[in-house]
Amino acid sequence: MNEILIILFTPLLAGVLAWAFDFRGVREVIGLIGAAVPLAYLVKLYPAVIEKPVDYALTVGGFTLQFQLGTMSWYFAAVASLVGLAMAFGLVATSRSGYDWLFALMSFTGVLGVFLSQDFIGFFLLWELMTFASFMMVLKRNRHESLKYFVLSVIGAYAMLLAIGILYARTGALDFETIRQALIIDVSLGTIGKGETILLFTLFLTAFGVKAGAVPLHVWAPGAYSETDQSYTAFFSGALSKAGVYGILLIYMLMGYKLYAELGTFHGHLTFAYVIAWIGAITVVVASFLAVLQEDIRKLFAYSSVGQVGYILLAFGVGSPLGFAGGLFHVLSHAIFKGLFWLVTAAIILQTGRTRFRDMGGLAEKMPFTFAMGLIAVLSLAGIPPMAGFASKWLIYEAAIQAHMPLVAGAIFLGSGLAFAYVVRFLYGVWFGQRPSELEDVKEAPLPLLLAMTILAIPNLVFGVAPGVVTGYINRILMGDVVGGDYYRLVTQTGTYNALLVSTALVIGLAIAGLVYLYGAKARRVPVTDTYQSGNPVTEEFNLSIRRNFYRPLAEALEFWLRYSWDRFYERLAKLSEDFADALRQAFYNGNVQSYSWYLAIVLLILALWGVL
Amino acid sequence: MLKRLLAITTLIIIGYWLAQGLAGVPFGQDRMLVGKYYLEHVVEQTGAVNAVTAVVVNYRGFDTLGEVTVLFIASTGVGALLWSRKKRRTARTEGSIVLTTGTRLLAPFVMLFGVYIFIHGHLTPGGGFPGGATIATAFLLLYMAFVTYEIPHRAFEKIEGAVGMTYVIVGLIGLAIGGYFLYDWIWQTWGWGHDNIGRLFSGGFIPIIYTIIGIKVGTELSGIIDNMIKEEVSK
Amino acid sequence: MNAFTVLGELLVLLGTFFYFLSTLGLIRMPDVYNRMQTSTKSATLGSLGVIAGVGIWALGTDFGSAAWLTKTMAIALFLLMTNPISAHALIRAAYKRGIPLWHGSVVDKYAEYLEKSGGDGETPEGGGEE
Amino acid sequence: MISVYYFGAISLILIGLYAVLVKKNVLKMLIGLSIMETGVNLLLVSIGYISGRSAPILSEGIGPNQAVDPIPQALVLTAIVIGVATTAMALSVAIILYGKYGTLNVEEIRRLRG
Amino acid sequence: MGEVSKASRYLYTVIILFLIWLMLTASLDPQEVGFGLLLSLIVAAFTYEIFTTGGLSNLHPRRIAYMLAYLPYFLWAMIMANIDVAYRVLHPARPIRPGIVHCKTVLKSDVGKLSLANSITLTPGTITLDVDDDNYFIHWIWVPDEALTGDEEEHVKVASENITRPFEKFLKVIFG
Amino acid sequence: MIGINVYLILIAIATLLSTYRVFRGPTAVDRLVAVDIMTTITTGLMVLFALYYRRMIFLDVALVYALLAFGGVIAFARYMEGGL
Amino acid sequence: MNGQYASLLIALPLLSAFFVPLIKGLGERGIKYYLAVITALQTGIAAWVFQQVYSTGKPIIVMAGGWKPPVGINLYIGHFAALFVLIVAVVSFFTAVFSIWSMKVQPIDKYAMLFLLLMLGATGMIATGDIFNLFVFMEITAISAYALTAYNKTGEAAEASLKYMILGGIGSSFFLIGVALIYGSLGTLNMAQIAQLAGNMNPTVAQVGLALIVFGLAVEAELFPLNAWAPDAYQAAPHAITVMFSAFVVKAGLYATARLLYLMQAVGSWHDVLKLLVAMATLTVVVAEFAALRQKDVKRMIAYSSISQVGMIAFALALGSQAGVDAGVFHMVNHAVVKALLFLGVGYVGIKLGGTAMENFQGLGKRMPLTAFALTIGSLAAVGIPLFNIFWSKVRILIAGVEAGYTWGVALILGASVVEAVYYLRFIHAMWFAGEGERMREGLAISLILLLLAALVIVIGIYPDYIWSLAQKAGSDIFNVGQYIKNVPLMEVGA
Ligand code: NA
Ligand code: NA
Repeated sequence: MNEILIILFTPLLAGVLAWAFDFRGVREVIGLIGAAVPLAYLVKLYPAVIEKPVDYALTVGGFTLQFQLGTMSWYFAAVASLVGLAMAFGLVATSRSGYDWLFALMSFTGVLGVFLSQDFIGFFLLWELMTFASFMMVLKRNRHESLKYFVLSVIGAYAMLLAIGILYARTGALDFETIRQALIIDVSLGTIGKGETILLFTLFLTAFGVKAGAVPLHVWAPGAYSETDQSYTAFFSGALSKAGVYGILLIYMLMGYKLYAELGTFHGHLTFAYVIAWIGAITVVVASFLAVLQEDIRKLFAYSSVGQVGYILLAFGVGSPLGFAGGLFHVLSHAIFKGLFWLVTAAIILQTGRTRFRDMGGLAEKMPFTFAMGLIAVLSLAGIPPMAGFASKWLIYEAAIQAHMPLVAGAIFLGSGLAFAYVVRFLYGVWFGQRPSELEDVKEAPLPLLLAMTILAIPNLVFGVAPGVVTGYINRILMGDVVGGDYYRLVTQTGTYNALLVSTALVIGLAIAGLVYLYGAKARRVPVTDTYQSGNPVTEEFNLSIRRNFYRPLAEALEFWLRYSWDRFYERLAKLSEDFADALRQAFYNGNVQSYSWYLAIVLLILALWGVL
Repeated sequence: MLKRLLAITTLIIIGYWLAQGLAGVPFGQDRMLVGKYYLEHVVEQTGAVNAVTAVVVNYRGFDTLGEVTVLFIASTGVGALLWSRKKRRTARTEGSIVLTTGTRLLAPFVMLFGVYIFIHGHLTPGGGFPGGATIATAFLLLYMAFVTYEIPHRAFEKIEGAVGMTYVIVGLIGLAIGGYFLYDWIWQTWGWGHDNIGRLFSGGFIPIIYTIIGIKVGTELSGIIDNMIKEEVSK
Repeated sequence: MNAFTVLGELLVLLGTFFYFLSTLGLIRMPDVYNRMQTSTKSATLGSLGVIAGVGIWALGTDFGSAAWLTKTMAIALFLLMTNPISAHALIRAAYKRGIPLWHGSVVDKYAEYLEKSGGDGETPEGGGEE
Repeated sequence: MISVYYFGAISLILIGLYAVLVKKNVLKMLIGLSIMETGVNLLLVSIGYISGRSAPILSEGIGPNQAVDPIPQALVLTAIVIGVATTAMALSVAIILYGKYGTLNVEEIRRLRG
Repeated sequence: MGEVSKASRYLYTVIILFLIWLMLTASLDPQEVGFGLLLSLIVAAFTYEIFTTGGLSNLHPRRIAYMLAYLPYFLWAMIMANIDVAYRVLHPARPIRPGIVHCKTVLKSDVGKLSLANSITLTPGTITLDVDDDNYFIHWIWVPDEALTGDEEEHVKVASENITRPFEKFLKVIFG
Repeated sequence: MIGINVYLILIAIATLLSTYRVFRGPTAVDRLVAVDIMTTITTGLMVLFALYYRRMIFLDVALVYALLAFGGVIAFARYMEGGL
Repeated sequence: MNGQYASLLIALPLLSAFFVPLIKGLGERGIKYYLAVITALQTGIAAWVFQQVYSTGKPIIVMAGGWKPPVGINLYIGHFAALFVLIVAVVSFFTAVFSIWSMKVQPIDKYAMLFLLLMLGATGMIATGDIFNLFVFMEITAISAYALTAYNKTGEAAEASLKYMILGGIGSSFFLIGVALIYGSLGTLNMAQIAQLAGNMNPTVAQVGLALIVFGLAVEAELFPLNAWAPDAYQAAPHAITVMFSAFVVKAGLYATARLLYLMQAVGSWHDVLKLLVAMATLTVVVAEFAALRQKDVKRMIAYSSISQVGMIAFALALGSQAGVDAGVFHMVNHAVVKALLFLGVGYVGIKLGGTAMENFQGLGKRMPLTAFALTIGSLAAVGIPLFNIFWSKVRILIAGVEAGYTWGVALILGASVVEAVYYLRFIHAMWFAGEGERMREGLAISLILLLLAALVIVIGIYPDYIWSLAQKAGSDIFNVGQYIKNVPLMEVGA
């Protein structure tokens, strides 16, 4: 049995088995094994992959499906497998249904397949498998959101299919390597014109942008991420969205030269990369603003996820090796911290049944371990050293500065600020402050979920303290010394980040703070009902608290912009097209056979005119 | 009014187009290819002097089998659509004695003439379909004259089916004897009637098939008439 | 050119002339009843003329034979029998449909008869039952 | 110059189509269809005609070189029967329609639409 | 005449059909004649019951002789009818005075009545509109003054005299 | 020899006149009467054509035609008087 | 065994249809079982023919009457015909079994006859090698289809049948004009000979003739805007008949269009006709998908979906490339399976629950889980989800489309497919996630058929290679005209 085949299809097989033997215990064991195997085999294959790529080919329906485990696909697959394993542990706690296991693991296979495919048929097949499975996860819980996700996914998929078709028609190939070479040669041949190149780029960008949740194709993401099992969202947002990001890299790999040749540069910067960078920047800013304004923790993290993937796009859009390095690093960091976030969220929802800030508070005491995990995630996301999130963001920032893209760099800053704003609210709103009386009996999350969180928390810390481990591997992917330094130190042309130093300082600082907290004055407990403002009861209209409309002033400031909602725009578009469809069929299929005879006569007339003229 | 104008304009353009196409097929010219072959070989190959008949029944017998089927479908379809458990005629005026007596006198002649038509199909214009239609006319006249007249439709249906089967079986005998479906085994294998060309007993299986078709068409058309005239009795 | 062809041609000419006359009546007469009066007879006689003419004419040609005559006679007899029947059926249909007589008509004994005999001549209900 | 037979055939086809396109009564439309079919049949036989030749029945002194093309005539025989069959079907459908809808106006026979 | 034997009726039908066959084929080829006889026998078997009630008695020489005499008589009447028609059609004033008159017939047999009706239809200015029992209703293109009497019997007498009587003397013998 | 043209012209006129009646009506029976006349004329025409083309076999066609036309006219007539 | 015995494919349905009046005494059930037995027999013959053709790799040329083409009419049972005749027979067998249980409208004996003759018509259309014979079989198919459409004898059924008839009548008349023109120009009706001589035709005649033929066939092939009859007919026909319409009747029309199109390749205006057809096909897909979007009646919705798929097949066939034709044939097979599944399932539900309105399907997952499962598989396949059979043919079509330079067409079809995805999703949602209901008993035979078809969908989806190889052979049968001409043993006639 080939290892690649095992890596790819064990999760799917496990999913099917878990669905077939849908008994408590059995399905969980099968599912966990299925989710663990890919990681295990990836680890096992690591030495081989470092040496040279591992290949595997499969023939289906007259098409040859090629798979390859190279340095880059190993990286993406490893990230996905890590999150996938965590998801599996999470599911043990949060799900009671074989249906969930089936589709969660199916999407696992899909994601791995996308990363490992070396040709478009396999890529597309597994891409669709991944989409379909994740869609089924949403469909079970919310038809409206699933429909939105579905429609956008289908649009993306068909855009990709069309692009694949065009590429096949022009190059006669479906495998990446041949296409890449053909497109390089085509720069001199010129069979693919500028228009068609732009079309291809747009189609791929649409296809991958949807999955990555890039603005304005992001509208499905908040709903889909929140309307499913939150353990699964860890994977959905942590790993599955990376498929879109991976696609952007694919554009570079396959078409980079061709796009450069056709579109040239803009202000000394690759034009097409510029587009990607700006899409990333806009995604970061828009999603971060929207995240700040959410009242539901699921929605908050959903928007946050969108924003964070925007960072990666932005990094890739910079187009420099350092940009790629930063982006790739952020793929890992985002996967682990956002995965962690979603698992924490899963724990909160599982234990409290609440999702909105206004219903929560003071949970740190009740769920200390979960709180600790949440804290790690918050620090990592907010980009506070020495977490993995800081290292990757720092690299991205450096890359943007080096590429002389101040506005883009500004977006990174703004995004970070906003991220800080919303994680602070999460931190305080959920964990600290007054605890609603209904939440007195809340217990710590169950063990599998805690294990799941641990699986993702450890790399956050490890790669935060030793980012050089990751950058070392990324250098291998990029085939060059892009990021210098050692395990603890990152060195670029313009700066150095010593993670060990920062960590040491932080640990000392925390120790001092802890001492102060432990030995300082005790805080006085105040019941929720005791909240007064200047001696007057709080009015409903303007009740600003950390848990309720905390950022309402911001919302009011942004009122003009908030009136324009992509969501509503799409909905209106959908309604419009449905109305159009209705009008069309009522007008054309009007039931009168005489009209129908006229259609025939008109076709004859057209034929006649065509013949006569 | 506008619609009529539009229709006329459209139709004139279509007509002009068709005429243009037809201009490439000038009227009255000899452009025969397969047709010429038929004319030259029809007598020797099929024993029929009527080349049309030979084409219809023999060379293009497959079409004719299809044609028989089409009529069978129509008869079946009409029977199915107008089917009801209780049907009867609902005429309001009786035929006068002129019509009834005229029909009595004419019907036997018409039937005989129908047979004459289909039995001479290989010699004269005509054949199974006109012959069958003639026979059906006899029944039509009976229906017209007598307000209570009804064909024995159950028997007719059975005859219809049985002669249809006979047609296929004649074809299958060809397959068994000559190796080809619808092979004219009478003329080509048996050689029956070779010295009779131009007389009644010639033409291979053409008279047989035309008899089948004649009976079939006669019963089918009569059945259609029966179905269309009678109305459902709602109680 | 012989007696057969001459006679035949003459008959055909007469026949076609009566065709013309018949349809002229169809145009000139004021109502359906009178149209039938003029057209049915002439058309039938016209046909007899044409058909018999052809039969006789053929006897005088090189290709003709007695068969021509018998066949044409068969057709002629058929027309002689059927044409008045269809004329009768048509005029009866016209009357039963209630197409009024021409205003210049002088008498309608049929209407009187129908009135006297009670019904309007229609088959009593149930006439279709066996 | 187009032959009068072709002209007649095309005219019949167009007249039939005109009835289908303009007449509101289902029966008239069906008559239109029949007229069209007749036109097509006329066209077929006209195409098979060869000037100065006779019916392809090789008796009474007519040889292979004096006969017109037998094929179109054979085709027309088939086409006529098919036309009859279609008409019969159409009429029985019209009978049902009249029974169920109480009208034969096409503009009122449109429960199925959209 | 219900007592006429079936055999007689059948045979009569066969004979008539066979004669018609001979006329149609106009051939003495033994194949045709033999086959025609066979067919006549078959078709007659199905149809003799409706075809005739009188059977072979219809072939009585006297009847045939009268029939042969009737034919020229009738043809003459028919030609006269057409000259009359020609006159009415071609005359600019269109001299017509139509009406429906009532006649009675003495004929008993159905075939006789049919022949009378057909003869009337094909001859001077008359068409048989309906036949009910022995009553004939005739559309007459020129109703003479004598027929326009209020007295029903008188009317029938005049009309019959003019319309049915001339044919009846032959038809009475031929068809009874 | 008068020539077939004279006959054909007379027949053509007759056909035209009856066609006029077919279209003009005014009653359905009027049209049917005209059609009946046309069928009779056509029968004669067919017989004439048989002679013209010297094909006796065409006479059968004329008879079939006359017969079918008769059946058709009777059917319509009976339909119009409510006899179906 | 002698290849001429393939004529049994025609003889058997005919013989057995004619036999029905003689066995009326068997009663309703008896006749229904008889129907199933005959279709099973036909399947056997078709399987034998299929095996013959695919094992020898040579077409069977049935020469009716023993006349060599072009003197006689020949059947050409090549790779395409052998494959599709088998599909026709199998689907007929399934629907016959379905009819045993589903067909309630009297009279059953006539239903059985028309059923067999519909099958015969499609078989003949697919098999014939003569253009006028094609017309005859087309009419056999059409007229039995008219009758069967109206079979329920409701007002709607009659209305649908009337529409079908009028449009079909116009189409077939103009088809025949086209045939007349081609015959007038070439003096032959044999398809192989027409292909051989097409290049010498008067260009105007060829253009008009080809356009008319394609026009006539396009009505049967349900191409926009000539397809207005189709949704009504699909909706109003008895469920079993709708299955046949969608699974093979329309396919026969499509095949005929493609066959004649490629035979006439040598005609000057050929490429223009292709372009026109591509445009019509694309519009067919788009309009039908839009029309399906908000349907309240599931049967009608699936009817529109079927039309759109048919449009896609026509698109593929009109591309003028080997890849396109192969893909089109592949899609034909897949569509036959999927639509048979869907219409059977919907019909089953329609009868069980008294109608095919969308409300009846709510909670179907709980009431009739097996049927709902099968319908879900069918829906997913129809949408073109990977690992279901339609995906493969759809991809092939799209690639072939882009290759042939019709990127815009592919884009439009893909856009329309989004719409398709939406309504099928709503349908799936209605079945599984909306409504409640008591569990009902599901019949064994029909469940087996549904599961078999669903399994076929998935098996082809996972392992499309075999069917794809068949489709390629069948496709080249249509595309490779030179080979077609060579395969028909044309004899020398005339000068
Ligand atoms: Na007459
Ligand atoms: Na007449």
